Amino acid sequence: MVPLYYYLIFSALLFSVGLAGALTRRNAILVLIGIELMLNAANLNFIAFWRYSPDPEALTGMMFVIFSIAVAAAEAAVGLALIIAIYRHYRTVDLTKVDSLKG
Amino acid sequence: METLDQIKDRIEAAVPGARLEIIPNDSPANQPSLLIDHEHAVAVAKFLRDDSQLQFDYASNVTGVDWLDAVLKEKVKVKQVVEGVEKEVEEVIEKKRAGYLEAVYHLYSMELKHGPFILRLRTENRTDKVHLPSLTPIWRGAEFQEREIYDLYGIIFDGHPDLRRLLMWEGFVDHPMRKDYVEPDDFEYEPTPHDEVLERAKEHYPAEAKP
Amino acid sequence: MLGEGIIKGMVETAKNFVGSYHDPKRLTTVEYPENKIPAKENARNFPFLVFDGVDADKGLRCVACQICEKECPPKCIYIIKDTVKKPDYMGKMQIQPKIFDIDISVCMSCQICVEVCPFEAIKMDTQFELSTTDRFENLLLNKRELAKPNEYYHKIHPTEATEVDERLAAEKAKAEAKAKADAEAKAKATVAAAAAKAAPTPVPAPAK
Amino acid sequence: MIGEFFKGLFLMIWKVVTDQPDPKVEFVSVFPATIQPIISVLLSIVPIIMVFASLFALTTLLERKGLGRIQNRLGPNRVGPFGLFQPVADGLKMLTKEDIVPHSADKLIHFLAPIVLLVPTLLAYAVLPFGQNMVPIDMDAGILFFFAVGASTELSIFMAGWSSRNKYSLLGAMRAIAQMISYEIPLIISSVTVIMIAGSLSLVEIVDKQSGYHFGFLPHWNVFTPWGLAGFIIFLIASLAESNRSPFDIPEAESEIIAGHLTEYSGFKYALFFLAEYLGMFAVSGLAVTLFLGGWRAPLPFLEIVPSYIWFLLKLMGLVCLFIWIRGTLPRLRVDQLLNFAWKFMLPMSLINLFVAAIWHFTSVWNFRGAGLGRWLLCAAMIAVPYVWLGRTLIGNKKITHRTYRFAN
Amino acid sequence: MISDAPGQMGMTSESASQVPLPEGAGQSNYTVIPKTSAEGTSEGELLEVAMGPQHPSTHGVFRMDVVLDGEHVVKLKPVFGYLHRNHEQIAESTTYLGSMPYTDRLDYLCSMTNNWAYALSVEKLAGLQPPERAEYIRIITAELTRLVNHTCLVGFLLQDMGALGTPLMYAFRERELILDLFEALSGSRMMYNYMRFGGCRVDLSADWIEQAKQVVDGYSRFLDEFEKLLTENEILVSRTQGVGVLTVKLAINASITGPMLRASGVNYDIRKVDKYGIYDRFDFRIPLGDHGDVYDRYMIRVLEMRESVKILNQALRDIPAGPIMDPKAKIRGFRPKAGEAYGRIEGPKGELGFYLISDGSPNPYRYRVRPPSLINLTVLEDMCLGETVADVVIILGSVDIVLGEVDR
Amino acid sequence: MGITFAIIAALTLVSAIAAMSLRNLVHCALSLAVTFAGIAAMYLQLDAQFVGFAQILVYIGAVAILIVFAILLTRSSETPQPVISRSWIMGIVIALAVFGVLTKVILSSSIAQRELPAKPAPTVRQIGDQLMTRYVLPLEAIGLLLTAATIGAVIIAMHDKKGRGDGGQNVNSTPSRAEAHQHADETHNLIT
Repeated sequence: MVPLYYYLIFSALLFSVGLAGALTRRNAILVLIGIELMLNAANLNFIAFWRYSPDPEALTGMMFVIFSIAVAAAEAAVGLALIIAIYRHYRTVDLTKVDSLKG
Repeated sequence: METLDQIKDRIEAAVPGARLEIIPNDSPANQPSLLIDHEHAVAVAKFLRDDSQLQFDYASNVTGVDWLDAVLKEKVKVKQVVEGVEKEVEEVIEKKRAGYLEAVYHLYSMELKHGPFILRLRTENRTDKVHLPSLTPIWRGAEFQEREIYDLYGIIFDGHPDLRRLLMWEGFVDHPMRKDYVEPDDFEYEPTPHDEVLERAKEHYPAEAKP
Repeated sequence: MLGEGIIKGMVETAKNFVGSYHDPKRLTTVEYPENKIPAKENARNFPFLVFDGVDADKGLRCVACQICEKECPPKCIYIIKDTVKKPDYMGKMQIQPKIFDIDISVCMSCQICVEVCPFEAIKMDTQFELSTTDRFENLLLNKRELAKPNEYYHKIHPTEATEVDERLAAEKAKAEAKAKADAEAKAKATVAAAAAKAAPTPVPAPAK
Repeated sequence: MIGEFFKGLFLMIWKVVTDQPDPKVEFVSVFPATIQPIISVLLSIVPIIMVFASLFALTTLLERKGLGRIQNRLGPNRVGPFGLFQPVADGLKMLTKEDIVPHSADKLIHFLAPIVLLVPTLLAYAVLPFGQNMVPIDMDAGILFFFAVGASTELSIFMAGWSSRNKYSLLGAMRAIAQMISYEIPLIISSVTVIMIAGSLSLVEIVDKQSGYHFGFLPHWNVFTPWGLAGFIIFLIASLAESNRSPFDIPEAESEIIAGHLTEYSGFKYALFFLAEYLGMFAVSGLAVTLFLGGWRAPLPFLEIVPSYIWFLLKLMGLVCLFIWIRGTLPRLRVDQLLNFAWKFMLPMSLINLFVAAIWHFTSVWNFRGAGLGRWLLCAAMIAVPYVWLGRTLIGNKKITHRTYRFAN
Repeated sequence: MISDAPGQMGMTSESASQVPLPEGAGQSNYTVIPKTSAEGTSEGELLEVAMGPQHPSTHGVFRMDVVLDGEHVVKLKPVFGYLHRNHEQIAESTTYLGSMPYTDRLDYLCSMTNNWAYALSVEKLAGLQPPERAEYIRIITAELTRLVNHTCLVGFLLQDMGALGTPLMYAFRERELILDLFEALSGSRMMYNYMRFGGCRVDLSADWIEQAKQVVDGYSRFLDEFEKLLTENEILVSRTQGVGVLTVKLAINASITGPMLRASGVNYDIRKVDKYGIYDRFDFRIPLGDHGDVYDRYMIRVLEMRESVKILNQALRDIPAGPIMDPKAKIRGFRPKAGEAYGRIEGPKGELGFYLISDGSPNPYRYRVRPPSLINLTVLEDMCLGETVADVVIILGSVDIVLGEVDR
Repeated sequence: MGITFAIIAALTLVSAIAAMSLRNLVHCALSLAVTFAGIAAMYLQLDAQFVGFAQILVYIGAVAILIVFAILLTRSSETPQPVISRSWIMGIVIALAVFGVLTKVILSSSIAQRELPAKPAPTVRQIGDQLMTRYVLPLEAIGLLLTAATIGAVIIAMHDKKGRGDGGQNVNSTPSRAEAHQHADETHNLIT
């Protein structure tokens, strides 16, 4: 049987990969992808904790993940819309070049 | 519709300085045409389009004609003293005519439903002075046809919005509708075995002419 | 915009679907190699040369006048005249073509050669299954391949062929009559001359 | 051993033919216990693949024949009797054709796309009840599974279009994705009505809820209720769009963008796409049958002796024939019209339908005289009025009119 | 960028500058004006697509260089010439009669009207007058051709719209009947080569007229069926109404002719204006559209077909007996007097004209076709701007082109 | 079970790393889809069917597609940068540090050693009941959030239609063509 900490370490790894990507890549979309990865790692934690909790019938962790997925969908939609708007304006999605505040 | 002479007079009144000439047509079709000069061509065309009695708003057919250098034989009656009696004798005079390219416009009126009115423009020669004013700004319908004339005859229309080759590809050098155009020798072994192009090509490229 | 038009259209296609099973008139296609639509009498495809009698060489009506070669718009006819005269189907001495080629890969079935031929020698065939593996050699028909008997012409274009035959017969009769008249006149002249000389010679028989 | 094997096989076939529960048990028990689960799984998978692959072959033939007849042609009739072996010939042709991959294509993704399309499509069959006691997995969240795997096909179409490095392919892929996302919503919402009424996401349970007959002959199928009929039609239109069938074949619009994302595919890969598309169409029509047409249930009580899967297949083929008929009649919509139609007509209609289904559910407690008819008429009116209104205003500011023409002498 | 050399003849474009001119060719020191560069291609979101020459719905080998913003057209340049065979040069090097079969191949859907237009022009040039029966035959064949062309066009249009060939097949089913008639008359199903200067080649029989009457009767029934299938179809209506609008002013200024012009609402039909042939004897009307969009172009054609059926009924009823050739006409050795003539007819696609200059020799000195298909394409870009790719296809379909005529 | 976990974990991790490091953005997005699928498989491993399917539906069916669309619409490709730059090293170092801390915490925690309890059977009905009773307020809030996000996204991403139309018009009409049009407009009244 797979013990809980396997899942936790796996999710920590996933989180770090996402974090590393979000910190190193300069393309806004890739940063967003990194953030999605981190969110997913967190979700995985929730499910794992729910499954290994003494009372899995309570469904708390699962509910949290369901809501989190919904929020993530909203976040992705708005984030990508923003990226497209930025692209229209600056003709680039390179975050290092998008540095002026004035429209 | 007014007669060509009347129209000519009215154009001359409306466009001062226009040099017009009526070109007769001997065929039973009886469609004489009006030759106009380059400088006033656009003005004349605009007049023809906008005059309330003419309203030639529709340029049906625009085409080029290639006239080679030719020797025209003309019969002229000459008074001659033959055997002491003065007689009228027909004499053939040979006149050299320099070749030129010609653009012919067949105009109709959709408003008044009359026509055709035939307009001609001539270049000065066939080699270097081949510019004509474009009438596309007056009749949009001439756009592709003038391009075609440029492509096939080599008349350059000044003022045409988009003068490119129409039917031949870009980079093609000659103008294939000219009377002195010679088909290139390149051939595939496609045409009939008795084809003259094939024969000529075999002569020119004996190495490649193995079927 | 409530879908009535779509329903109407679907009813129409359903009608055609059902109709195609019981109404053979709707099905315009035929299953080709097994069934063929009979050729119309006027149908034309590629030209052939008509000959009379049984011998293609002898009976060829063509006299190599080369009018069709000149008039052919795509220039697919190629004729070389024979140098010697041979008797034709009428027995008259005529030049026959030494070479008569038609490149039917170039021919566009326009029938102009038929129209301009003054000798009713070239006619349009209805044969259309001419596919070959070699588009150069096998689609270049020579005199032998082009020659077809008058009976074949009668078979494919009966009305037209009858008219042509009548016309030819009339012409022949006229020619014969003329020849006869000529001969008679000649004979008379000869007779007269002979009478003058008082030594009559036999009248030469008119050709045939 | 061999005797037992044949006995088990025979028993299984007998049970399948006579619609008895657990047909696999006897046969599987013949094998050693370690491989029993594998045998059981194979027994579920192999028939699905075989039946639906041959159905695909049959449908291609049916489609060509049917279209031929609609167009007053004969259709394929050369290979075998009545052209029955035409699909075999086509398949052989596809297999032996050269597989051409464009030089600048992204080779890996170009190769993966048809597979990524086919796998989820096949997975969707896992939850469809084909007959009484014939469902590969009776999953609690069956419909959710179905839509989840259905959603992942979009990515493969994008892969195909993008990896081909062809502008037409890319346009086609973009169109396909826009269309599939738009139509997924009405598709799901119209099936939510059924879920709501049945109170379950399990397809087996949904079919069970549709058992029985009104007045002894009219089956309790959802399609015979106002919301069910409307939902069925919405579902059907949306599934036409989901499976890229005419008049929604915009991603493959031959006359506009050649073949869309399929332009650069040939040979076996093309055949895989073709297969996946048809399998997707079967799956989604199978879902429509399950949700609205009573699944494998017989239309009349005395017809219940016919095995249940026959009914399922008959209904499925009925829908497929309808699709073919539509394909033979209608021209194609334009992309913006298609999206307009999805967002301005299908979505509101499916939401209204959801509302009506709720009303239907709550009015089921009515027990006065004529309550049934009253309820029926109320719901029907609640659907018909918005339908007419939406239909009339669908075009919006564009003036679509009935025109009359002038004549000049 | 998109490659441009059609390269259908010998010289290829890259080597063109080095290729020596053929002997005697015009000394050209003209510069080839470079193709106007597509501005904006560098801009990120624009997509340049070459539609054609191997595109399923360009009706042949025709190319449109389209610049797209998403799906919307911001620039469209038609490219011609893939089928160019220098028809006019061929005609100038053959006899007057020899060009007749070539006119069949211009617009291969309406060979009869092409024949007529050419015959008409030569008759004007040579002063021939066809006898009355020939005029009737010409009108019957021309109107049957109009039926063929318009039905096929509607079929092709619906094919472009994605109707999977069903309307096209129905159109072809009816076209077959008319082609049978033409075959019985002229011997060929498409390349009729039927008209002659001063008359027609063969006479039509009483049987033929009976058969034609039946076909014409069936045609109005077919048109009813066709209209039921299409005219009210919501998809067709919403796809075509308001799409590809051509304004009246532009239509006239750009010399648009035929159904396209009348769909924009201009009452100009050469059958009525010139009254060529004996069209003034028939009772028929000219349908006119008000919007100038694709739907109007479709409907105008349907309505014109109904009018053609009317003309056909009258012509088949009234056709007199008599000769079919002007006795002055000659087949061999035809040499018109020097001069020039421009003759035109209302072809199914628009004004088809032939401009001929004779110098007294057996070959025309100048032979010019005024191709309606080509000139109607002048406004293609104007109609397509702002529309989507799908609309471009149906707008092109509604212009009704045949590439044999466009490229000549 | 261990093997399955290992396979899924390896696949997910590899694809996650690929998603963060590949040059081609579309490849990144496709690898991301694989990662999402792997995580969904993890959920199934943990007996959370509903969430697993929801993950596929939302992440692969919607988020991945959205990302792909965004990539195509922005036509973005990262400008090449030196592999080892300051920010790059910083990022990696920070990520590694975070990973180290997390691992330390996880391994030292007692919860991590917890045994697997009996398999729960959360039916969809249960989830639905919970959503409608205990979690109804968050559900409503989420609904509101989604609506707001959708509208917001549409408004942000919406083209300025008018401006673009004019731009398009300018792009295509060469001056001479415009002139021709003008002339066409000058033509007088027409017969209709």
